[in-house]
Amino acid sequence: MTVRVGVVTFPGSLDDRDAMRAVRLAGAEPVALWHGEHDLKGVDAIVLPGGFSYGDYLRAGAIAARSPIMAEVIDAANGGMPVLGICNGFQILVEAHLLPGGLIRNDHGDFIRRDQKLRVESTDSAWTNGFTAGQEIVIPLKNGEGGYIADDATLDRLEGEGLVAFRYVDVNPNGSLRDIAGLRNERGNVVGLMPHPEHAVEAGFGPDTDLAMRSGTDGLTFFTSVLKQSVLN
Amino acid sequence: MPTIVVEVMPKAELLDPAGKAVAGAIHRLGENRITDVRLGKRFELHVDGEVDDALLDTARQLAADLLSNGVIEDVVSVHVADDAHASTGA
Amino acid sequence: MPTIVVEVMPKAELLDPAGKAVAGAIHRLGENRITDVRLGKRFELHVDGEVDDALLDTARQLAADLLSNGVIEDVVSVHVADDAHASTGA
Amino acid sequence: MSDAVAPAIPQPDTVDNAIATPDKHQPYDALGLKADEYQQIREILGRRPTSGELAMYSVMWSEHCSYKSSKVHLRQFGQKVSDEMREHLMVGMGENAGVVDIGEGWAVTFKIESHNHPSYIEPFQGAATGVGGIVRDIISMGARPVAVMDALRFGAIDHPDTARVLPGVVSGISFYGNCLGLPNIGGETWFDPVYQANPLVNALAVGALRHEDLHLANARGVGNKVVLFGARTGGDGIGGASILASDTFSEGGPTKRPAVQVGDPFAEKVLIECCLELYREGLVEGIQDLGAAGISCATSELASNGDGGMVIDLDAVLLRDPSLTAEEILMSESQERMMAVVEPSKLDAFLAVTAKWDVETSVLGEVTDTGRLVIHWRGEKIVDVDPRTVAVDGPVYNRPMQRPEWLDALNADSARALPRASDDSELRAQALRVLGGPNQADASLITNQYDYYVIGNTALAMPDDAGMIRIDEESGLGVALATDANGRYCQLDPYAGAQLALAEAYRNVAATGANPRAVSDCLNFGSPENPEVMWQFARAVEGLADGCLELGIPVTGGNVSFYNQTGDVPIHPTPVVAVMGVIDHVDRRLPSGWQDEGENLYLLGVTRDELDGSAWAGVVHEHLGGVPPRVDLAAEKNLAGLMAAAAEEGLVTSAHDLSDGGLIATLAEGVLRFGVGARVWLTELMERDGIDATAALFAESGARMLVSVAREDDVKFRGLCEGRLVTVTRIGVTDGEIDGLDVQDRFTLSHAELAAAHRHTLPERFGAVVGG
Ligand SMILES: Nc1ncnc2c1ncn2[C@@H]1O[C@H](COP(=O)(O)OP(=O)(O)O)[C@@H](O)[C@H]1O
Ligand SMILES: [Mg+2]
Repeated sequence: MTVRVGVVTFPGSLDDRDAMRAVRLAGAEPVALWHGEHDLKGVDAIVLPGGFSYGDYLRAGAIAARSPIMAEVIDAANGGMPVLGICNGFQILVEAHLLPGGLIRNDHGDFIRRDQKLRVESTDSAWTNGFTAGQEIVIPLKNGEGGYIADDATLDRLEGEGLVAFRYVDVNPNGSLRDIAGLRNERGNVVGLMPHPEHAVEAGFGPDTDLAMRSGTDGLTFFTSVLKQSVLN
Repeated sequence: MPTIVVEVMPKAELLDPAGKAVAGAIHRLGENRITDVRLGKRFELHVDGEVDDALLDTARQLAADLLSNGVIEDVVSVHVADDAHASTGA
Repeated sequence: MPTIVVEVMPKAELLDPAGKAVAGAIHRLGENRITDVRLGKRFELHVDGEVDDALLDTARQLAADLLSNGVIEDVVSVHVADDAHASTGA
Repeated sequence: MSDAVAPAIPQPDTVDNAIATPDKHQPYDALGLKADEYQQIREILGRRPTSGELAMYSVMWSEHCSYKSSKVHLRQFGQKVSDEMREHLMVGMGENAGVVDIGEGWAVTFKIESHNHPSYIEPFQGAATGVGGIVRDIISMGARPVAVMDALRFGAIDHPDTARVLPGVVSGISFYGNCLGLPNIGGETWFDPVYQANPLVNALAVGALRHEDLHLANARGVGNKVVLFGARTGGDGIGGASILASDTFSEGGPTKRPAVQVGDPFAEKVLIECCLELYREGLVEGIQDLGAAGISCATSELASNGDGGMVIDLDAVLLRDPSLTAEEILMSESQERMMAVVEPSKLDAFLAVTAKWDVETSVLGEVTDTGRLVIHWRGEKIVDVDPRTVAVDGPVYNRPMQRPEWLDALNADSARALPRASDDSELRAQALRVLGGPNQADASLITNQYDYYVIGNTALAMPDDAGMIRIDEESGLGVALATDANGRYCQLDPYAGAQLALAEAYRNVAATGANPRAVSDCLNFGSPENPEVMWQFARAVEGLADGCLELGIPVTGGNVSFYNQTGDVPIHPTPVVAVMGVIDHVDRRLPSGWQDEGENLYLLGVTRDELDGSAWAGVVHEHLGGVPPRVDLAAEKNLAGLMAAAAEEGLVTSAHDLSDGGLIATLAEGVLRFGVGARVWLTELMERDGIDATAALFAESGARMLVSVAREDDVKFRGLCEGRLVTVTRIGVTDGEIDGLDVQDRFTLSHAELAAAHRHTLPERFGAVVGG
């Protein structure tokens, strides 16, 4: 049975087709979901893709978090369905209170695009179980509002409970507190991160590696992880 | 046309890099009496008709639920604009 | 610590995409008495010491030169905060 | 602050009124029309124009919209064409953008346009709306936009105003392009005091479509509906239009309208998706974007290109600001709007699609066969014109031209007279200076703000020579694009300079392994009323047209920007040339730097003692004089053919063209691309080409390329060069043991030194690059 992974398109979503491609390359079936509907079309997992939903003029992700489909996504997430929020998707998860804290304008003030080294801090999630703990991966990052903030108590809790999923290595590209690049929830079904794994799934179109230009595919493991998880369930 | 003004600021205990950058720029201009800057948002909600208490309540609700994110921001004011402080709506 | 508040709004005759997006969100929530929204900035300048007229003048100057872009924005207010409306400085 | 009470809307100036008051004074001069042009309008109409008509004529007859000074020259692009050039051309000049067949049923449309003056006034919004405007041109051809590029010119890097303009422009482009979800795959960044109060912001967009999806801007089919959709019309970018209504105000004068436009990329993103769905469903007969001159332009162009008539009700235009006058509505440059011609039977389906995307839509009127464009407002007829007189048959000037008197002296002042390095340590120091020169330095500070990952089809982008996009995911078919112009060369000789710009863009595309196929250009010049500028312009166009003919690739469209000057001083002629090439499979593309050790480095082409106008002359000696490098388009063509064959056969592992900065710049970038060192020797090259070390390292002769070749392919590669008549010299090897660059028997430059020299220049002025 093929695993069906839904990718939500909001007005202003940009990386939705890329996320669909990543799902396909991982061996699952991508299913397009529309922000204005209440229909999850029976998918097994959901990706909230990158972009600038509603222009992200208010706070990134704020308006999308209140769209019709998000009511269903929130219910599904609370019921244990794997949900991955990438960049704008992460911002939406935070605005929907599925993950704690907030994402604010990068400390240097500019949009930044770079091939970013990350450390996988938690493999206990639907989207990271294919990595090894401490593994270093390179994933493209591109955002203007990627600075992760939360109060100290929250940060301490996140660390204490092992909920930091990814940390920036070598360079903190946006001023995120404690170098946090991504989080998971307690149950491990919801993961959000600023970098874009769907841009590192196909040789020739990913980040540079020591072997060949643009050949990095570290992002594929996100999507194969959820496949493994869904097949087990 | 009456206007409801909603003012939202980043929480005092949280990082505000944008405010910090502005403070840096002010200090570079040589003005050191201003020690710290915080940068928030100011919404003008233009209203068709009267602003009654019910609408003000609605505005407060919107301020809390939509216009701010309580995890990182505080609503510092919701008030009807005195004309001097409101720009005219297009 | 006294605080000078500077309020900056996009010029009324120019498009304000941010305000438009917020107005759209408010309408989708079913609130139609609010016809139009504009989204500007609110700066809090925290001051070490007294706010005298000279400093207020400086703040007005900063508001015009640094905190706003006169081509597309208007400074709608520069005033000393009454405590109720200022968030506390970190 | 404006008064809260909206000013009373003045009575419209109707056609009847115009007939009744023939002698009424009209502010035509304040709108930029000359007295004889105004007279011509009166003759066309047989009466005075209404203020609405005057608004339309004044914007449409402006230099920007009518090309009145450039038309007589631009004709060459349509005349100097061979069958070879026509072969792949589906739509040529005259439409919103040219369309080129790239095979397998796919076509590509691309165009470059300027937004120079708005970007000086308000850098962020000016540059942002520049991107927005060119992308709408691409959508209006029926294509999905797939990438953008930006060619930028700023004043001196250390001038305080550059610190205002550059960050604004770059963040504006970044904001709009990123938010639209279009990868930015390349461009240029130059600094020169000649652009001080007149930066150049040229934006390019490229789109892809299936042959059958082609759409054109025309209004055909009597009774078809004319529909305006997208953002509401507001007071943006009206500027002068407000004075039109001014004398009808009894007191208080007109509201001052801003000349700036504010962009909303989110609205445009939604508009793109909406348009593509409309095309897919076959709901559009004709379509036109709204850019400069707004509704005036869209209605008159659509009508002229179609059945010739249209009737419009201006009251149906959805307004953001209800106080706008009819003239202002006609001239508004509010962004993110499109106008479509729709069959009445398809109107409901059309409206359903726009509703799905939350795009506001209004039906303004319909197509007629009366030959008249008639516009009503408040129940009165305010415009009644032959649309061709507005959009097509505007004034045409054959402006006086004069070869500048200063040119002989400038050409005589050759860089040959400049002192050269007296020893190798001075040579080394000069190399570092050239690498750090503002125009050679690493532009990551800028390009790191651009998303090139989005859409997932970017095969090459910064810092490679050209951007490359996969068009067909199944077959791997792709296109490569590069833009170039060297204003210094154009100042020395605009004819040769334009050809060198063409040659460089062509070579950059060839360096990726793609076959160059078509050209778009953005011609940035000073005032056409200055005969010297007009001469420069004419020479540049001639050079470009002749060059394209020789290379066998057509100019498919472009843009002219005049009046680029600071006070009376014109900018250097800056004809930015964009070349598009095709590659059968993007997997075969060539990177610009070597990644493996032990490969041979070959220099292709001949190096001459050509230092006039070079980066070396500019950076080391602050000198500009002499004559530009020789143009050898036949050699460029051979080189491109060689590169395509080498890529096809997989004989080359990397390729990087030589241009400003010369060999040293190419070598340094090769090392820095992947951090693999190289050992090179110059002796053979110097002997063969009869040049000294300064020329070997810094000369900017054209038709040259540096390639790396794996040892096992050596023989085959040399054979290929021989067969294709390309001069080849082995000048070095890649070597992981070497830290940086070892120029044998002369000097070494460590990786750290190269990186520091190349990467410090922009951050020093504009702030650190994230991650260094
Ligand atoms: N420098 C040029 N080279 C070639 N074609 C040009 C040039 N300048 C303008 N054109 C062509 O003239 C036509 C009108 O240009 P323009 O007004 O920029 O188009 P649009 O109305 O789409 O903005 C277009 O087809 C354009 O491609
Ligand atoms: Mg056009």
